[in-house]
Amino acid sequence: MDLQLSAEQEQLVAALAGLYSKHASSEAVRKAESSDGFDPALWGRLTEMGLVAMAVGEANGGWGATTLDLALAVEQHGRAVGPAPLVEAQVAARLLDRLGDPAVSEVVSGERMITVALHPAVDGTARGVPAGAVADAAIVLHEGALVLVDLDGRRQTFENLGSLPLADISLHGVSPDGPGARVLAAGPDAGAALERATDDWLCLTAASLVGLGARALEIGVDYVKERHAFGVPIGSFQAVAHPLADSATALDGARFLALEAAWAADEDIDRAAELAGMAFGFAGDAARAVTAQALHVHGGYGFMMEYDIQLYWRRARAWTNVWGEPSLAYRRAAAMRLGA
Amino acid sequence: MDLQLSAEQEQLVAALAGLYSKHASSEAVRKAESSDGFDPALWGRLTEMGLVAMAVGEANGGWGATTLDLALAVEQHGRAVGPAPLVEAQVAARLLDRLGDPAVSEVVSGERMITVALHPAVDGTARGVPAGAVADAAIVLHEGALVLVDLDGRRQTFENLGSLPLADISLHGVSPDGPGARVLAAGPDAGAALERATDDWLCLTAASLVGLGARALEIGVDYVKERHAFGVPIGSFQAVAHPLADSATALDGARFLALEAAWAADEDIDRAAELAGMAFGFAGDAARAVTAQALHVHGGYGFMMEYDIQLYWRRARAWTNVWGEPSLAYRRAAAMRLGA
Amino acid sequence: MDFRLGDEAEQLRHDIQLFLDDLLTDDVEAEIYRSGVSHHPGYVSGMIEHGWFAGNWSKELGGAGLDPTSQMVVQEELGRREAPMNASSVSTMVAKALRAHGTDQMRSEIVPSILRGETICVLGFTEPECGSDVANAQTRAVRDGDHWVINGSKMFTTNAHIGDYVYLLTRSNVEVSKHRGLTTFLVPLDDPGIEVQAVYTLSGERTNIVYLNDVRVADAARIGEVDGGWQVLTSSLVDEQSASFAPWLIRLLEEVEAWAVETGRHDDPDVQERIGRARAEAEVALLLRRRCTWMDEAGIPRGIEGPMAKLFSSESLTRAAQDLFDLVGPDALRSFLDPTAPRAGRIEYLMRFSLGTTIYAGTSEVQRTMIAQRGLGLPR
Amino acid sequence: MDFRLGDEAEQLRHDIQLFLDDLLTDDVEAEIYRSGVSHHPGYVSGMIEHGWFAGNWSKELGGAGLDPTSQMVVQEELGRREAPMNASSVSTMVAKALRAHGTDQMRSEIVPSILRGETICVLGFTEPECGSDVANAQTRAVRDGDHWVINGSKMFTTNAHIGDYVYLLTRSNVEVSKHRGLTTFLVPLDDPGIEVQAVYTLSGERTNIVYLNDVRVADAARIGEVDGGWQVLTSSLVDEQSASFAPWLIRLLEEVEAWAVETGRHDDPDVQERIGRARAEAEVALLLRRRCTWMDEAGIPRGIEGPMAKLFSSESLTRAAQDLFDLVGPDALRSFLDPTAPRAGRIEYLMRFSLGTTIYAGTSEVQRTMIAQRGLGLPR
Repeated sequence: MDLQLSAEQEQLVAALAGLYSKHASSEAVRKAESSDGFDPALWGRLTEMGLVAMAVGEANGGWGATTLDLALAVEQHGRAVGPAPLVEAQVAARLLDRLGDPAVSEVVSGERMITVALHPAVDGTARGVPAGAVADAAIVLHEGALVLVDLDGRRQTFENLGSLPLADISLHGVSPDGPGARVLAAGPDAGAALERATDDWLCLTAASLVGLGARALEIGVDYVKERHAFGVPIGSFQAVAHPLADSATALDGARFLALEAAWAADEDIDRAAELAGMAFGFAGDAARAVTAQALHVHGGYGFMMEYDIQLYWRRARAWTNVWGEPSLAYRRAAAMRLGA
Repeated sequence: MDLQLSAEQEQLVAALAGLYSKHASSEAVRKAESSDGFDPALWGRLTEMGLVAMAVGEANGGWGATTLDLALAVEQHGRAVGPAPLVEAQVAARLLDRLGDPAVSEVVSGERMITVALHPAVDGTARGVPAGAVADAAIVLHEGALVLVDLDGRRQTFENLGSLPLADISLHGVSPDGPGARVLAAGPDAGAALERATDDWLCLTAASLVGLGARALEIGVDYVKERHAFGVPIGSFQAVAHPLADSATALDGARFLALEAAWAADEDIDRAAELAGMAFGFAGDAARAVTAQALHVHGGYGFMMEYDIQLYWRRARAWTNVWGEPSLAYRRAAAMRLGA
Repeated sequence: MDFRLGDEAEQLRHDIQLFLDDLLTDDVEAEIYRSGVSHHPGYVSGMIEHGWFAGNWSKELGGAGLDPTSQMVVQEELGRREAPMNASSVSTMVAKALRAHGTDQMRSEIVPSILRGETICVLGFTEPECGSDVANAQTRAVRDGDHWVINGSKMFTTNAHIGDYVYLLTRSNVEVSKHRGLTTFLVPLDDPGIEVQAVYTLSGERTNIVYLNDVRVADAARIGEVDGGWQVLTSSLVDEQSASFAPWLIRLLEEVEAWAVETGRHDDPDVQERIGRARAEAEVALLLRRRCTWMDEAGIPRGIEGPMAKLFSSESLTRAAQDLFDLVGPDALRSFLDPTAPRAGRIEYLMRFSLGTTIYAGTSEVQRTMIAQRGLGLPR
Repeated sequence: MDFRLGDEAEQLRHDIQLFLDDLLTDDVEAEIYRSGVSHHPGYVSGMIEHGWFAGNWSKELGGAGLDPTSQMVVQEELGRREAPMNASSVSTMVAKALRAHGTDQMRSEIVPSILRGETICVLGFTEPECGSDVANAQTRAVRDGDHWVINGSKMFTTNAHIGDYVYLLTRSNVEVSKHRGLTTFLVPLDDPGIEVQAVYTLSGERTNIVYLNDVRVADAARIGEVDGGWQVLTSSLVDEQSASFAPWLIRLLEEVEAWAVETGRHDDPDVQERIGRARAEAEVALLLRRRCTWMDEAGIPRGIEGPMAKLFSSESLTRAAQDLFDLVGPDALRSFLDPTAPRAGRIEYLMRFSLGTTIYAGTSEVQRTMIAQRGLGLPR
């Protein structure tokens, strides 16, 4: 067993930590909230640095990074609650890469942002598609086929708890050979490809949630060390300290579970998909708990928009509901395990 | 709104508190554990005092007590974790009373102990029937009919977590007109009668669980006031005190909810059955939480058979699983509410 | 025992429901939410017209003279419908303190004006550096002849930007123990030394921070004795000690139940289990609050029943809001008032709202400590 | 990163499984459970034969010379199968302290005897009046020439009724602060001043209370310096600081999964959700413990990783045991070894067992305080 990152991984993490601290401050995150939760400047830097290209295999012009590398990258993204749909772009890029679709080159070059609808369209609409508000195109399972569809004129955005670039995508009038749409896969392959993309999304979102949670814990811990009540720092009260200790423990565990899930995907280990579901469920639970606690220990300030902790709480709840709640991921994992 | 007990109710409660403190000490409870969790002497006193007869209407020779009176009585029973199947005997007596069956007179006189199987028999066996190990007869829903069946030769007892007088009852060879069996109701009436008895059982068991939980809380609170660690009473630590405060609050609430459910049954209020399910679920959750906490704050002593708190913890878990876990009671209540 | 509230109270509930149905159209609800201020002229005038404003004040004093049960029913319905009552509730709470401890001028002019809905008062207890430990207030009041000079700042002074007076807790004496050096004042908010700065919260409500810079007030603005502020404060906070969020939990459940029926999910066991649990907790929250009212009516002095009602109702609301938000699934993310949101997004709003309830009016930790020490007799 | 443990360790796991399959027949398991003692001659001789007894001791010292990963795999499998290891584990833990701090005679005679499985040692730290606060031990040791006279009592001295020695923490000096006045001894349990009284626990295990009444031991029975007992103790408790109950949680899950498949309930979403959550927690518990081993192997000094592994594994075991017990329903009530019980009642047993795990080897509260203060840097 070896839990040490490689030198290259350490470099990647350090480079990203630097990028996010410069270009995704909480001011930037707040500013992006009024424009679909998207910061085009940050997105430009991320694509320039190759954060999407890394997800694509070398054969298709990408960097051929491992899932583990991606997980380490999005962990940093999560720490900053970065206002850009990095996970979705990476997951879609992997999907295009696997299907060998020519659009992959536009994704590698940064020309187009492509996302993926995590659930099949129902009655011609894919609801709540992540990055749907800002992507150029989306991959949607529609009437049994996996379709790449241009989003101009097809999206309806909506305000949401996490200030995320979500949108409902209408597939009305899409025809396989019509303009702005292309069938990527059909039949059982289509469903299987979406399932695989969902595993990727669960695994990478788990890693982002770990980063988010870890930063929220730091914010909470810093606050309770400084804030005094009844003549002592409030962090000395067991009612404050003990839940934070539980969260620190859960987050350490969530991190290893998410990284194990990523590693298992790279190594093509049987349990990889099961681990992805478990990792999402557990990281989701941990991120929700720690953001709620860290917010609560701020007292009235936790409830103020001016303090950063609410940014973390809102995204922890939103990221864990874009696909579905943690308990659904546990069901998914156990169904695989129990062969049901 | 009036939350005051009547003078008669106060008297009943005081009389029972006296009876249990004399005749259901923890020594008596422990002694009964080796004989199917049943103390015949206690049972004799309870029937003498009319604790079963009170459940039967005056028309059938009983005392015609209200469900609320029964709830107040079994609350005291729960406080003592009394080693006798009082709730089941009362529920069965009410059922016989409602059906106008002649066996009700034997129950009122104390000649026979009759219990009820909370779930229909499956493949000719009623599993885990409460009081099945010690009752003379049981009312069982068997092949669509509600049958009163003598238990001699039909029961298989088993050791169990709560040291309760549970048994599996075999209906093999029972015929409606054969010896030792009688059909009480058939068709839709049979199922409806069992449902109603289940509501009674849920409501009264909720009240017992409230009594159990309240006594467990006292045991825990007394211990943490006395026990010192690091130079102070352990009850001064927030990690000890705050969960007990939550439990005290939940138990107060559980008590009013159980009593409201009993009152609603008496007043024939629409929500009565729904309230019974909610009361069982909530009292069950509260009793489980408080017994687990009170046990835990005893440190190593909580884990010793010699200390009383384990008697409470085991029964809290057992009473909340004889019919089914609290969440199933919530489902039952909501299904009624939502009309599903 | 009788769990019925009585025909009179239920008739009153019906009447209030009609009033609120009429007042709180979708547009008015949206307007109130967007303003961030829980105040509305139609609400104030309607409540006064119906005689429900300051409901528990005797008729002689200009109130409605409602008995405790009726007043509780009013509170239950206002909460369940999230009526724009904050400015009025706080003002009447201040009026109560003024009646008990204020000057003749306060009692004869300001109190009646509050009861006519013409004067708004806000609370100035909490400070940026002290929340739960209210007695640690640092805002200084220094005597200068028959005036006082006040410097400091107050936090979470909701409605200060529309209010007339702030009920201010100050430190008047630094040479005695913290509870003994406090004095309270009623300070006009239009004083040039006062600056009100907006603070926005997660539930969309606007609150404020108030800076006091050499604010000069006459000694006639003082409420109660010099250095007697703690007594004034504790007697006026009694109401807050039975704050209950049960009505909000019930509103949440009504929305989620409607969602379940609309989507046909109401026969899913998971949906039933989660709604059933929350319904049980809502009933308990309601009963714990009603117990306080019953005790008031029966003349039984309350101990920790108020804290229990506050603690349980806020914790159960928070639990249920998170759980039922999840139950609704990805659609639950859609914001309050977004046209695509299920149940107009009220479930999303209530989840945000719930977070504050375990903090204000005494945090859950403060309530648990009170219950442990005063209720269970656990050592400090 | 690589989450594989390696072929060697996995081969070892396989070998241990075969050994335990062979040893732990239903009858033997029943016999061990009914005895209340986690000790079995066949277990001891088999472990010695295979070279797994005192696995992490170097070969020169008479151990198996297993690397940390291999030793961890041994522990994982012994725990998962609930091997009767308690007497052996405690004895080798004491042997480690004797090697580090004991007299020449202890090192040359008692330690080898422990490693041959011939001598059993038990722990005598906890007292009736002090649990978490071990340093507050009141059992008195008074010097009398080249002897000591010991009076007091020790609690939870598991195996004292079959043991040879008790590793005893005493108060040798009452004039210094509590951590500085402690001395440890290795006291023969057949001393006439020692009385061992049985204490039965909720999990069916027998433990003991040991009374010491004018027990006279030679100064040669002393371990470490006079008044230096705290140092001796803390160095020998390191092992306990990475105690993990993950293997028991995995065993529980294996039983519940088998139940779900046998009863056809494995496609019920509720069953899947609850098993899935517990499986995730089991994986986390395993990983937190494995991290400690990886740090040991990589030579990275541990901070609060041991407490995290202990805290999480015991809390998740307790949570899962209660939840999965419920999932199995009324049948889960049937006792361990009752012939009518599902999965032979092991789920019932594990629920009782789980309760103790959040208490011994440092309560969850003690672990949380360590993590908060040492890990997060929160103030005392």
